[in-house]
Amino acid sequence: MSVLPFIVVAWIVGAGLYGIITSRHLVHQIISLIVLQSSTYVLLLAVGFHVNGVAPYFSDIPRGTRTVDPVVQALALTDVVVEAAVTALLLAFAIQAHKRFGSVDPEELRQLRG
Amino acid sequence: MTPLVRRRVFTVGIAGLLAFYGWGLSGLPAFGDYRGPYGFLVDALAIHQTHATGIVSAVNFFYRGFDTLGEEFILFIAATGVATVLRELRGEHDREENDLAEGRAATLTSDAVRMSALVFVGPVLVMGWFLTTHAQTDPSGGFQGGVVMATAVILVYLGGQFLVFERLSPIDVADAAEAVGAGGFVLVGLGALMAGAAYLADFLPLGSPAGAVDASGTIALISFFVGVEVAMAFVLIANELLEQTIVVRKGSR
Amino acid sequence: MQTLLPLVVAVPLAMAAGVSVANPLLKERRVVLDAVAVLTVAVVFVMLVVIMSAAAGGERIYWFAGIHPRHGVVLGIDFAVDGLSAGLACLTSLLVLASMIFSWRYFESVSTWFHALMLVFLAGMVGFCLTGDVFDLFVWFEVMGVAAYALTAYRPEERGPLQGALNFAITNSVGAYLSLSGVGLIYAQTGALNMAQIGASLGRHRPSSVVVVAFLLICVGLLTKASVAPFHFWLADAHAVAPTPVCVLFSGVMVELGLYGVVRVYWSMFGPALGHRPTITAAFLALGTLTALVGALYCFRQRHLKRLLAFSTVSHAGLFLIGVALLTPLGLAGAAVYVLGHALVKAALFLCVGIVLHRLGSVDETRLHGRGRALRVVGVIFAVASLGLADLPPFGTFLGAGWIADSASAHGLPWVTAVAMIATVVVGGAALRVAGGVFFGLGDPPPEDARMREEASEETSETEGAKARTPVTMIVPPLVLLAVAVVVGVVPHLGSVVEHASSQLQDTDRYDAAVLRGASTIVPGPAPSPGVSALSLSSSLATVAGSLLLAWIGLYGRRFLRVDADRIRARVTPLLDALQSGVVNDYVTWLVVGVACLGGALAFTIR
Amino acid sequence: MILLVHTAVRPPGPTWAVNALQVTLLVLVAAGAAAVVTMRDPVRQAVILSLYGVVLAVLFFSVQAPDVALSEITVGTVALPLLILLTLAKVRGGQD
Repeated sequence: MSVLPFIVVAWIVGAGLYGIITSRHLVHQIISLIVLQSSTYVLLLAVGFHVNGVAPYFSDIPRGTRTVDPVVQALALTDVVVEAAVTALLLAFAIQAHKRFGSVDPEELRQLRG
Repeated sequence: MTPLVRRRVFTVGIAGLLAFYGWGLSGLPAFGDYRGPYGFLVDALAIHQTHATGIVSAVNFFYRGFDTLGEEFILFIAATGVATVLRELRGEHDREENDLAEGRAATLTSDAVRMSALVFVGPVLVMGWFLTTHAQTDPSGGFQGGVVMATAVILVYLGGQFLVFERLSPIDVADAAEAVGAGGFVLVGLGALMAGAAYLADFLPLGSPAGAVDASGTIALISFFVGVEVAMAFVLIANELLEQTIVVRKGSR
Repeated sequence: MQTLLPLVVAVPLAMAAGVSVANPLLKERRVVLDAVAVLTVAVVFVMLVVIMSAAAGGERIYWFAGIHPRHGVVLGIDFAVDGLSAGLACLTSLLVLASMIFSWRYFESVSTWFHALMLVFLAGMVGFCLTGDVFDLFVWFEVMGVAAYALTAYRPEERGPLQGALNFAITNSVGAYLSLSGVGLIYAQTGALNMAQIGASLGRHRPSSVVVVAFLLICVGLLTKASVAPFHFWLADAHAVAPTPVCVLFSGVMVELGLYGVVRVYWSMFGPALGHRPTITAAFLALGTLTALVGALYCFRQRHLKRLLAFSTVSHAGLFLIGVALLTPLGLAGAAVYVLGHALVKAALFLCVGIVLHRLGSVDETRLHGRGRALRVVGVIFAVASLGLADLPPFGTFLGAGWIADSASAHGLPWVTAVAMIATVVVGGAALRVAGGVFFGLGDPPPEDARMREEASEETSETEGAKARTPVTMIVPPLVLLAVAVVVGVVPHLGSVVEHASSQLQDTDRYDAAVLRGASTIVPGPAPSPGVSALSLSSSLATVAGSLLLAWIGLYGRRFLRVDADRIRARVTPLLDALQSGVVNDYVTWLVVGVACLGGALAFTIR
Repeated sequence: MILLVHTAVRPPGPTWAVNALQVTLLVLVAAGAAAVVTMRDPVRQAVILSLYGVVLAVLFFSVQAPDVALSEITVGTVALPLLILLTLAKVRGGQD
């Protein structure tokens, strides 16, 4: 079962990309991008996991206890913030695109071509 | 490409990409077998060096504080970008004056509804504050706390107070507060330079014992600024989107 | 000196926050706001010049929070600055300075947002150049990315900017997340995020599958930013619609920063472990060639001036990648000088187009034909800069292209020179055609194209209608940039300094020692300059002649080639349009296919 | 929520139990990802995204990352679906 997390990571990457390329709605596309990014959290946390490790908080456990990797958790936190920021900006673009084009279908945003 | 062609091309491409990615993943150490050394060394040193018992916060705000600085500014600039993109454009306001009135009527909710929303505001704010100020001990910090505090403010909006809020124009205040939060983080770093240490070094007294609420010098301070920045950034973003939905409702018939 | 290192990022960030706090005071006082912003950028530029001159003598390492490595294990984040990274950061701040001055009178600012966005964009680019930590690289990559997305959509009252920003943001985000996956893989393998430590840990063992996959995935995000085919589709959409002062930065440095990232990642982390230099060279040469030719083709058929320049950037990005792909100090030095020369020339060209848009209210080559005659100075700048784009000696572009060609022929790859010449001739020809037609009224106006007219007709509201005269703040920046572009080509020491910096960057062992063990790195003085061979001089003259000829055909060709040109155009246009479709779903599909092909190539050759 | 956090910090029980829990959660996450991208109605999609966020957060608790789990709940389950619904309220106005 120790490969399952990594299979799930690859599965999420595939699902996210599939959602992006088949999307006919900008908001759907943005949500698919969120799914794609969620694969990186799972990857990072899977990489730093240790079977006998506890969460890295020494308030109520003795020092020297084996913990899971705190570094990947910090990276994943940063990643979540990036997700929030990018998503917010993309949603704003989607609102304006809807006003200008009267559509939120990426196939119908046809101002720029060639 | 037509959607069908695209899907076929994609099928071939994604098969290759996943095979390649899977080839890489298959070479990793097994799940549950983290081997360090970065995390182990941080675990061993963090309590002594920072007096924080929450090691993730120690990494976020001390060891990799420079990352977090960049991360805060991603959020800062996203809020600025949302404000830029959704700004009131020339002529947009006049054209939609009728909708404006309609939108206002729709948001006048009863006092009871408002009150019930406001009941939640207090506890949520307190929780956000708790999370923001316990970065060094608990699984929390400015980021989570900031989002929770922002949620409290958004609850007020959703309770029908949006127009009251708009009239008081606290958005300028939120704008300034957000920038103060982001700028404060930079200045904490500069403070370390002034004190003769390296940028973002922990130059404040660490406090004792390890794990106290006021311990860990700059970690607590940075977490506070991050909390302010994040809360205000989310409030600003939500406010811009709400303004689009409620006030500038184009196409509502 | 050491204290300056964090300040080059902290100062613009602090000022971005500062102008936002002071928004109520500053939004009605444009002069103060601009003065503050320009002064900030100027200070950053000066600091970077100091850093660059110090770093040329050996790596400068700065440990944030004063956390030094212990026994070769890094706990903190460092800035590891060498000559090339400092030079690139310096160039970045120079272009930001030019475009801030240019935008002073160019458009009205909305609150302090434009200035805050530009300052954070600058900080992101500088942080990206200087960092020595691979996750930190991703963070600053995202900082500049998010700032760039927002700047692209700075005029949301038009359709183009929104589509451009969406395509830009979604494609680049996909690339960035794949890069982050690569970072996760390499962290799992080595337990480190510091590039020097990762490099030392990978050592010279046979590369595992993790290393190969991590390398490619990290490169995908960077190559997307660098607009390398088939990851390049977003570029023309974004560059054509962003405000002109921002285009200067996109084309001048942001794309090149993506390539710098590949260079940094390759030499600081993966190079020794991957080995298989011929395979890497072949893969990158193939990508570079494809990019250079595709960009040139799309460039020449454009009538929309900003889009034309955007595609020429794609083509040049391919040429830079070819220089990097050779994996030689001379090739990298050539690419570096090429980037420098190209950035200055391209910035001048974009600023000229900005003036044309400001004065004449259009960017449509057909409609502008001959109307630029009134703008004499601008016309001359544009024409000279176009010649610079075609590698005219003594522009920096000439030096860079020459070294890449020399290094390629020294390694038995003479066809590289031919590819570079073809791409340069086509791109230079397109720019010279615009110069001749728009500014001097030569030849026939190109035929009306309904779609391009529609596309170009929207490009008017960047400025408030047509203006009677060009403000000094708009004419000086392109003039100065062009002058600098000539000067860098004739500075006698430039060549040796850049080549020295390139070998410094490629010396992985010394980099590791400097970062991990704090070894003082006094680098021996610059070797004598490689100079310019007679071959590259003659080939660059041939390129310029070819460009002039092609421009002439573009302007006068319809008088004797009428039938053929139109029929070819009718045949080719639907195909080319179908590829560059403007639909982001397609772009991401090509990105996936590109990763699959590259991954397959690497997986089967590196074992 | 604070209570939840503190329970997660405690050392885990026998290894096999954790594994069974993790396997279940991983399968749920995979199913959730597929459900989110294949749902074509954005409003329902936002709701599923919120549920997906919950499953991810529980998975993160189970791999001893309460910090990330907490931010996944606040961002992925509350803040982002909220922003998405606000956007949809605007975007759907002119459509259908």
